[in-house]
Formats: sequence, C-alpha cells, structure tokens
Amino acid sequence: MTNAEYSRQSFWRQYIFSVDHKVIGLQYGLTALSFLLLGFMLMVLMRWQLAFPGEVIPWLTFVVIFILLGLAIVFLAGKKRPYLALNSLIFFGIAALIWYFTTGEERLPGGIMLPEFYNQLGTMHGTIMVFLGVVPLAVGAFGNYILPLQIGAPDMAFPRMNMVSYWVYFIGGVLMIISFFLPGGAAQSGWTSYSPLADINTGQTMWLVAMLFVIISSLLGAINFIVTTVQLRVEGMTWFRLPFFVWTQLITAFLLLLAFPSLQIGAIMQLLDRVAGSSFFIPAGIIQGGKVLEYSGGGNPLLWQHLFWFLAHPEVYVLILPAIGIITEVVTNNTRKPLWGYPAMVYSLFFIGFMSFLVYAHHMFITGMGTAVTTWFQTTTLIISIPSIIFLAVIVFTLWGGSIRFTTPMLFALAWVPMFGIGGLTGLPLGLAPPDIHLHDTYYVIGHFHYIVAPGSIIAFFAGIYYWFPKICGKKLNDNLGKVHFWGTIIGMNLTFAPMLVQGMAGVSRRLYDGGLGYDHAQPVLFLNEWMTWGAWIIGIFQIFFILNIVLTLRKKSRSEENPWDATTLEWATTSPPIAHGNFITEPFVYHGPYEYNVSVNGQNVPYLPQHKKMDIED
Amino acid sequence: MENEYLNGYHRMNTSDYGYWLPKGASTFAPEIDTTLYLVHILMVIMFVVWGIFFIMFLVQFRSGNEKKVVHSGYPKVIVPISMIAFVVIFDMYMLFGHDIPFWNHLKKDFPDAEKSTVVRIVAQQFAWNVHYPGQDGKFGRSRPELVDEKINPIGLDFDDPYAKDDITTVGQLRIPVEKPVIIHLTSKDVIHSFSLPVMRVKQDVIPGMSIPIWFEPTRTGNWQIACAQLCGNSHYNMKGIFKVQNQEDFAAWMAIQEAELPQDDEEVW
Amino acid sequence: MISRKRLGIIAGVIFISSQLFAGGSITGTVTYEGKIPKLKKFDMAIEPVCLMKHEKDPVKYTGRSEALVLGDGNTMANIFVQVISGLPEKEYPAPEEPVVLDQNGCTYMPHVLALMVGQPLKFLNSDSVLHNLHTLPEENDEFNVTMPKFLKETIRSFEYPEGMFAIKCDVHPWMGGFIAVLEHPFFDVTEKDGQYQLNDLPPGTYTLEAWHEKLGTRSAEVTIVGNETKNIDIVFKR
Amino acid sequence: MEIPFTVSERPDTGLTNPKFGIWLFLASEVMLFGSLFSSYIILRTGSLDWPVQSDELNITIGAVNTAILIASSLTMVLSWTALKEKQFKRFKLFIGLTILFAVLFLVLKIWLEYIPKIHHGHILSTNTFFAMYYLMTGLHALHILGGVVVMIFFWGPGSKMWQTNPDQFVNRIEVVGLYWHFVDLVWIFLFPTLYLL
Repeated sequence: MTNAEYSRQSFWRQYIFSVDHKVIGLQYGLTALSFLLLGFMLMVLMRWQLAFPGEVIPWLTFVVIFILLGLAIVFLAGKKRPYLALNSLIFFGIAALIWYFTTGEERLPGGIMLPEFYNQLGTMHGTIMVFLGVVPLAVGAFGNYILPLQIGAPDMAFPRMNMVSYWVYFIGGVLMIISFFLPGGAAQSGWTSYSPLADINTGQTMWLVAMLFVIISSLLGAINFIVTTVQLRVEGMTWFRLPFFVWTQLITAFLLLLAFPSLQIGAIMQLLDRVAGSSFFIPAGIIQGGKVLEYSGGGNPLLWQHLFWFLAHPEVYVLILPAIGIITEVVTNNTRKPLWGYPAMVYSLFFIGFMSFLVYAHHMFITGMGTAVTTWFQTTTLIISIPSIIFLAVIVFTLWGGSIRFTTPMLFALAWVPMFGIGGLTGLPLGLAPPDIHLHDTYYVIGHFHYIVAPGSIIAFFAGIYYWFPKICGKKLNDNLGKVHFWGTIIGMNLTFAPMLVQGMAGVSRRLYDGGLGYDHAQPVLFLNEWMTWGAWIIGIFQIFFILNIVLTLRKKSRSEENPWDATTLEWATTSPPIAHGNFITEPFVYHGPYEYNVSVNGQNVPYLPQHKKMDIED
Repeated sequence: MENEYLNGYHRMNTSDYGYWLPKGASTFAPEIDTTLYLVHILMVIMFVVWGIFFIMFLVQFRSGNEKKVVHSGYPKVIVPISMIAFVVIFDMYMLFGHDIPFWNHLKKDFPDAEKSTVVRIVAQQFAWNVHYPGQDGKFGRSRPELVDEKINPIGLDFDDPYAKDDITTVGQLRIPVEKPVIIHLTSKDVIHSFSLPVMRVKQDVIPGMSIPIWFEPTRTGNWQIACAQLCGNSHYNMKGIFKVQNQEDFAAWMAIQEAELPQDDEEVW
Repeated sequence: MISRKRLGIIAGVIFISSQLFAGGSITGTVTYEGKIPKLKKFDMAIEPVCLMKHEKDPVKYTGRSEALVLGDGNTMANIFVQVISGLPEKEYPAPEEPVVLDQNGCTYMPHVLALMVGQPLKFLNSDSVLHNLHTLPEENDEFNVTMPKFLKETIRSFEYPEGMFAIKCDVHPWMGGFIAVLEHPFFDVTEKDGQYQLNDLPPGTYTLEAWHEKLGTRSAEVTIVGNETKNIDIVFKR
Repeated sequence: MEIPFTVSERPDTGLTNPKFGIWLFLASEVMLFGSLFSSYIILRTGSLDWPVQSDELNITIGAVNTAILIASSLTMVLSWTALKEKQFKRFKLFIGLTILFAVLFLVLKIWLEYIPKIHHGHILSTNTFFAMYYLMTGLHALHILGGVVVMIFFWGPGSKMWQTNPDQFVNRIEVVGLYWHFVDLVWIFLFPTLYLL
C-alpha cells in the first residue's frame, strides 16, 4: 500500500482501527493520559479525606473545575479542530464520575467518604496508575511511536496485532471504570489484591476480568516490541548503535513477556475462587462474621503473593526502565555530547532485567519467611541496586564536559536525577529485612514508591512529551508555559511525597482511611497530611498549564523546524510528523552511533551528526 | 478496675512519639534502629555527594559558558567508580555485619518457653483476640465450628481440660516487663499484620498458619497494637491495647480475668 | 395524577381492609423457668467510650451478654412473637415509618428487632465511634457497611421475608443482634416485662410462635372469634 | 512500504518475524504453565490430605489421549513436510488428521472425563486437587481448542494462500506446528503430573 492509498482509507481505518504504529501510539498516549488524570483525581479525593477525615469532600469544586477545563478546551479548539474538542469529553467524563460518586449511600453519603469507598479509591488509584496509566504510556505510547522510528522501521512487525493490543487494553480500562457502577462498587482489596481478602470482598471479579484483558494486551504488545526491535532494524543499525531508549524498550518488553503470565495464572485462580468455589488461596476453616465459610480449604494465601509479586516486581522495572530511556535521550541531546558509558548502561540494563526476577520476595519479608530465603532476597535486592546507581552515575557524569541547554525537556530530565535518586535510596532500607520490619506497610513505602513512579516515571514522560512533541505534531510546545508547569509539578510532588517518608518513619501505616487519626504514634505527624493534600492540589493545578500548553500549541499555525533539537537519532531523519504510512520516504542507512554530538570531521567541529548522514569521524 | 483500663488507655506515652522513629522499648529495637540510622546516613552522604557533583556540573557546563565539549567522562574515572564501590562495600557491611546475623537471631534464637510469657493471638476482621494459656500454661484446643463471636471468639473446645482455664480478651494484650514474650499468631479470616511500632515488631498474620514471634520488652508503658495489612473496610480501626506492666500489676490483672472464668461446668451464654 | 376512579378503588380497599383488621388480639407474658446461666462479661476495653457508658449506667447497659434478659418474676425480654400460619393470603402494606436500631454503648438497642418487608430500618450511631453493620441473612442481600464516627445515621431496608438472622459489628465482636423480616404486621418483641400484644387479627385459627436466640421456638394454637382478646402465656423451660 | 522479513528470513537472525514471534509467545507460555506447575507443587506439598491421584483419575483415558496427541504432533510435522515438498493434497490429508486427533482428544477429555466426574460431584469446589486438575487440563484444553480453530482455518479458507503466496503459507503452517508441538509437550508434562504421580 502506498502512502497515497493509505490516506484515502476511511476515517475509521485511519484513526480508530488504524494499524499505523503512530496512530496507535497516540491512541495509547491519549488513553493513558486520561487514565493518569482519572487516577490522580481518585487520589485527590482520598487525600482530602486523609487531611480532613470525615469532613465533606468539596466534590462540587472538582466537578466545576473539570467542566470548566472541558469547556475551555472546546472553546480553544475552535471550529477548525473538532477532533481536539472531542478531548474535552475526558474532562466531562471525569466530572460526571465524581458527581456519580456522591449519589448513593455506599460511597459519599452527604459528601462524607465511607471507608469502603476509600478502599475502592485506593485500589483503583493503584491499579489505574500502574496498569492503565504508566505502563501503557511508557510502552504503549512512547514505545509504539518512537521505537520503530528510532530503528528506521516502516511500522511494527505485526501491525494488526498492535491494533488488537490497544483495543484489548482499552476494553480492560473500560471494564475497570464500569466496576465503579456495579453493585458493591469497584475492587477494594488494594492493588495487590491479597487473598483471601480479595476472595471474599465485593467488587473483585470485575477487577480480575479487566486485569486479564490488560495482561493479554501487554503480552501481545511485548511480542511485537521484541520482534520489531530484533528484526526490523535498518541496515547499519547494529546493536551498539541502538539509541538507549530502544534498549530500555526491548528489556521492558522481555520483562512484560516473562513476568505477566504468573499474574495471569494468579488472576485466573482468584477468579475461579470467586466464581467457581475453588479454594486455591483459601485455607480450611475460614470464619468471617462468626460463620465458617463454605470452602473446601487446602489453599495457600501466600501463593497469591508469590504469583503477584513475581509479576509486580519486574513490573516496577517496567515502570522505570522506559523512563530511564527517555531521560538518556533528552540528557544526551541537551548536553550536546555522547552518552558517557553507553556499554555500561546496556550491560546494567541486561543485568537489571535478569535480576528483577530474582528479588520479588523482598515484598514479603514479614510474611514469616525463613532465614535462608530472606538472606537470598535481601542480597539480591542490594545487588540490583548497583545497576540503578550505574544509570545515575552515567547520567550525572555525562553532564561533565558538555554544553548544557536548559530547555523544558532538559529541566524535567535534570529534575528526574535527584528525584529518582531519592526514590532509589529510600529503597535501600526497605530492601534490608530488619529495617523493613519497622518500615513495611508504612507511608515510607508509599513515599519510596511514589518517588520512583511519580517524580521518576511521570516526570520522565513529561520530558519525553516536551521532547518529542515537535516530532509528533510538528510544533514545539511553549517554553514559558512549560517552565511554569515544570516548577509547579516539581514543588507539588516534593510537597506531596517527602512528608510520606517522615510519616513512615513514625510508623504510620498505609491504607488507613483516617490517615492515622486513631493511632497514638501518628499524632505528631498528622499535620503533614494537610501538607500532602495541598501538595497534590499544587500538582493538579499546574497540570492545567500543561493541558493549555498542548491545546494552544496545536492551535498555532506556524510549524517548528523538522529537527528542532538538533538531534541525531533516526526519528528525526523523516518529516515531522512522519509520513502516515511507512515512516520514511527513503529507507535510511545508519553509519554512526546514536549520540554523535560535537564530533570533529575533517578538522571541523560538527555540532551534531545524524545517524543516517555519512561522514568520517576523527577521534 | 474498669477505670484503670480507661485511664490506662488514655495515658498514652506521648513522649515516645515524634517526627522520627518511636522510642524503642524492646531488646532488639536498638539493633533495628542502628541499621535504620546507618542506612539513612549512607543515603544522606550519597545524596549530598552526588548532588554536589550534579550541581557543579550543571553550573560549570551550562551552554553559555564557552568551553569545548569533551567526549570522554569525568577526568578521573576512578571518582564515579569509587562512589559505586563505596556503596557496594557499605551494602556488604550492612548485609553481613548486621542484617543476616540479626535476622537469624530473630528467627532462630527463640527464648525458652518455660521462662517466657506465651500468648496466642487470633486475628479477625477487625479485632485481635488474645489467648492466654491460663494457670496450666497450656493452650486449649480450638475448633472453627465452635466459634461464637460473643462468648467464644476463638472457638475454644471446653471438652479439652487445658481449655478450661484459658483466658481470652478482645484486643487487650498485657505482658509483664523484662520477660521474653512468645506470641503465636494466627488469623480467622484474612491476612492481617501484627504491628507493635515501639517494639519494632511486625509480622503478617496468615490464616491457616500459626507463626511464632518473640521479643522482650524493656520498659513498661501503654501502647497500641496496629494492623499493618489492609484487611477490609474497617482496617483503619483495627487497633488493640498493648500494655507492658510490671509483674505485680500483670498478676493482679490476670487474677481479675481468672475470677470471671466459669466455675465447674457452669454454662456461659 | 391519580385518576378519580383509581382513588375510589384505593379508598374502597382501605375501607374493606380496615373492616378486616378490626379483629381480635392476642396478648400474653413470656416467662423463663430453669437455671439461669452465667452471662458472659464483655471485654470492652478497646472501646473506652462504650466502656464508660456501661460503667456509668449499669441499668441501661449491662456490660454482659444479652442472651437472657429477665425482668421481675423471670419475665423474658427479647422474645419475638409472631403469627406463623393461619393468616389470609393478602398483601400487607409496610409502614413508612422507620424502625430504629440504635448502636449505643457498643450494644444494639433493641437487641431483637422485627420489621416488615420494605420497611425502612434506620441505624443510629450514638457512640461516635466506628461501627460496622454486618448482616448474615440467607434470603436477603448480605451487607457489610461501615458507619464511621461522623456518620450518625443510615437507612436500609430488606427485600424478602426472612426469619431471624444475625446482625453484628465486626469492629466490636461482642455486638450482636437479631432481625426478622416479615410480610405481615402480626408480630411483637417483648420488653423486660415479658408482655407481648398482637392486634387487629381477623377471626380465624392461628399458630403463634415465640422465638428466643438460645432456646429456640415455642408455639401455640389459638382461635380468634370476633373481637375477643385471647391471653396466651408462653413459658421457656429448660 | 511493506514490513520486511514477514516471509523471508532476516540474514543476521535467521528468522522470519512470525517465527520469532511464536517463539516469544511460547516463552511466555512456558512461564504461564511454569507458574501453574509451581502453584501445583506448592499447593500439593502444603496440603494435608491430597488424594491419591491415580485413584481419582482414569489413567487409561489419559494414556490414550497422550498417544493421540503424540500422533497428532507427527501428522502435524508430516503436513508441513508435505507442503515443503509441494504436495498440497497430502498436506490437506495430514492437517485434517491432526484436526481429527485434536477433536478426538477433546471429545475423550470432555465426554469420558469431565462429564462423568461432574456427575459424581467432583467439581472445582470439591477439593484443591480437583480445582487444580480442572484448571490445568482446562487451560490446556483451551489451548487445544485454539489450535483446532486455527488449523481448521488453514485447512479450509486459509489454504487459498497456497495459490497466492506459497512461501508465506508454509511459514504459517510451520508457526502453527511449533505452537501445536508446544501444546502437546505441555500435555506430556501434565499427564504424569496429574495422573501418575
């Protein structure tokens, strides 16, 4: 099919059931960003309850803010861009969902949150953020859009399978949202869904069904990514000429491919426990509410945790590795020098991918594990911290000797370094078993984890969005709005997550509906709950600048240059945006490594040398 | 006596709690705190040192600052490598110097049951049932069919002679000070987590399993049992009273509990 | 708008049913005979608010199991008396006025409660602590909902008729009560004086059943003629 | 622009895209069944009253089914070699036989094992052994079913590709064959684990 034939296809084939990796990437991106927004909204509701337990949630304020945002987008989109205006549906949808929450006695009677609804929000916040927000954004969106371009491929190896994996993910997401409307509400056993609680709580069935969809989507996606990377590299694109982002996507895909099946089995087993009366995870003689439950027994509650964490620990690397890839791209591009220690990065990546399967039980130190197992898992956990430090070291020491441009994506990338540093460092006490006795299941864990995924992954995604926006839309996002967005986000995130570490040290448990009000040891640090809530508001408010920036930029008529960042990798070897079908007008050939900035050719300093331009570099 | 419960409950040890770790009250609290402090000192050192390098580089190599771009890394490769090596050595020290031996101590060096207070705790949604063996020092048999939430929450089988003098309380764990405690943890329904922050004790309570833990309180006080694992809608309120008393107070309280025991085959409703 | 014709039908139905209801009554006293068992003293230390209430007002709050509550002369409270057979097949409208179940001092007041299908049941939380309402029915939907301390009341109702089922609070394991859901209004629950009264029974032969949570049921046959009031005393012997 | 290496092999990897894809899929399947077998081991070793499996299950039917699946693997290979030798009729015969064996396997499984067991009241809620038995064999039967659907497609409407693009068609059959051998292999592990041990 030629490009012209492709453009003559119907609207549905071109934009909805498209097999073009760029359209699918955008679909993934928009869906995942919407889920991130929804997950964030659930969190803001929870945080309000934590800061002001038992007080009326200002739900009307939320509804009004979202309706106004939606209207603003409709207004700004204007008549010329009706598709852009459609995006406001997301905002109206979230407003409607919040309004729906206030109906019914079992969620927010009189605007006051009930504990079971709090648990639903917590569970769904975790699930949506991890499985429907961050991973699809990291892999589905960035991977899908950028990876084939960076290796010079015309598309993914299996374009139709690519489309299927998006739609399967989409169905999973929709089912997840529908679960809020079912009797008994959404799942409320935590995103970890520990059995037997998840076996006997309401709302879990839909969660499991939706998760199966998400898992299948991830598996299909992972196969596609690996085959694409291995098979579709253009000529000259040897392994060590791959941009580091491609490497991270490749390893991530392997993690998804090999780790998700264990949760798949776990989910099927839990589903059977719920609907067919089996008792894989239920021991004999379970008594709830004074009556013996009718299960044959013989199950093992810890089995679920093994199956879950065997996925969920590699999953954490799935959240962070693509982020490291994006950061590497942005940092080298804006430092204007090659990545120092590229092979070290790649080997670390392999090592981290392999090790991530061997550390999972450090989530289970206090389930009563014996000494041998504990020794093994805390040792492996400390070993896996080394490659992470190598990543940071390489990124920091790449800055030396460069010529650093402080563009908006670079600001995000630079802020990522200390933020991810905090996240990684706070992992150390959690990885050692004895300190973990005190810190397990406290807010310290929450703080640690959120430093990894919020200022870790999400900030990297912002860097990526600012960096590749000109590639995707042909227009550069406004720098000033971007900087406002950057500072607000960084300040808000630190205000939200740093106090968690303090609360955790004091021993405040996570998943407490009243934020620790009932516990003596939480009293001195209760006031931090309010800080965190305002921090979350600051994050939220400054995202408005991001949304406005995108809408305003898309309204602009002027286009940016084809390669506005003077980048070297292959995605800039084609037009911006790339041609609809096949990506490249002529198939590129790769002559150099991915980061040849300020190299000397014939005694002349070449500021940047694209991978597909043939020149002889002198040492 | 009931007043004493109340006052005892309200007299919380405020001085134990602050912005940092709660003040420890068990023999192995100092060890856990040491590891925590050491790791945090390492973390701060790392963060500060790397932060200094980071900011130095940012200022020195900003684009306006006309300098020639250098292709290799930091002039002395030994610097980043030694920074990584420092972490490796520190990790090894933590592992082999503290954590592995300590975990062995925790899991293997159980005190002599004869010389310690032995208690069973049966967790349920959303209460901690504390089961003392009574005078004979032996726990009576319990069976799930016999559970009656009001009068026999852990399903004690009163046909078993050992069960007759057993004492159960709802969410009230009292132990004498300076005597090791062995607690056998089990659950009736879902996974809970038995947490005593001041004792640095935390252990998941798993249905179908009985998991022993031990610790030795070093001072008296009134604290709380916390649940550290999501266990259902009222999880946040699943707290218990945890009192470490001197031997006499404990014996007096135990005597009151024993007085409530039914006398020879008296029926209890 | 309801049409005039329909209004007429409704008025007619009300008139006829009021004629039907203007029937006889059954009254009586429930007493207990036998050895009085030991009532378990509840360990309420984890909820000082409740403990305080029980300590200050030992008459209202016993602090012990309510499995057997006796008045003077061993009259029994918490006995649920209902007509189980002999009633004409017809639908009885449920009153709109809610039945109140107060959670007070970590006990259910009343301990035993009966209401009609569809009749609202208002739960009060007078303790300002967290309670949760966990019913264990067979026919109706089980519910397990929390009432945090700032939620003072919530209203529920039941869809299907069902004999006694338990309601309990998982936060305070000693808290337990019983609820019956009926299709007809001919039932009563005794107070401490052991008195019950069933009014407006149309003439006919009925089986009366008294229920106690530990002792099970006792039943009696009774025939009502006209507007008479029959006295049936019930004795729980053991 | 067409996707390269869908039909021909990439020189440096020696693989076509679909073949590499199916290997990756099978790797994922290995993890899937691996988790399942691990769960089985954990549940069985942790159980106090695991029944004697050979008393509960019919070894004869299991053995017959094993033989059937091994035979079907053979016919699968034969159908692929037939295509390689460009003997389309023989291909049709052998893949038809494979389908027949697969269906026979399912029929034996369902009519002679599942249905009588359910009649005896042995269902998932009976005990953990039966739950595990139904889960493991059920998941395997679903894989067989999936294979049957795909093979019927290539036996019927899908075989038109032989005329238009024979190379790709041979590749497709090879991919199906790889999948089919894997499914058979799983049964070879399932049979002793569930019936004999």
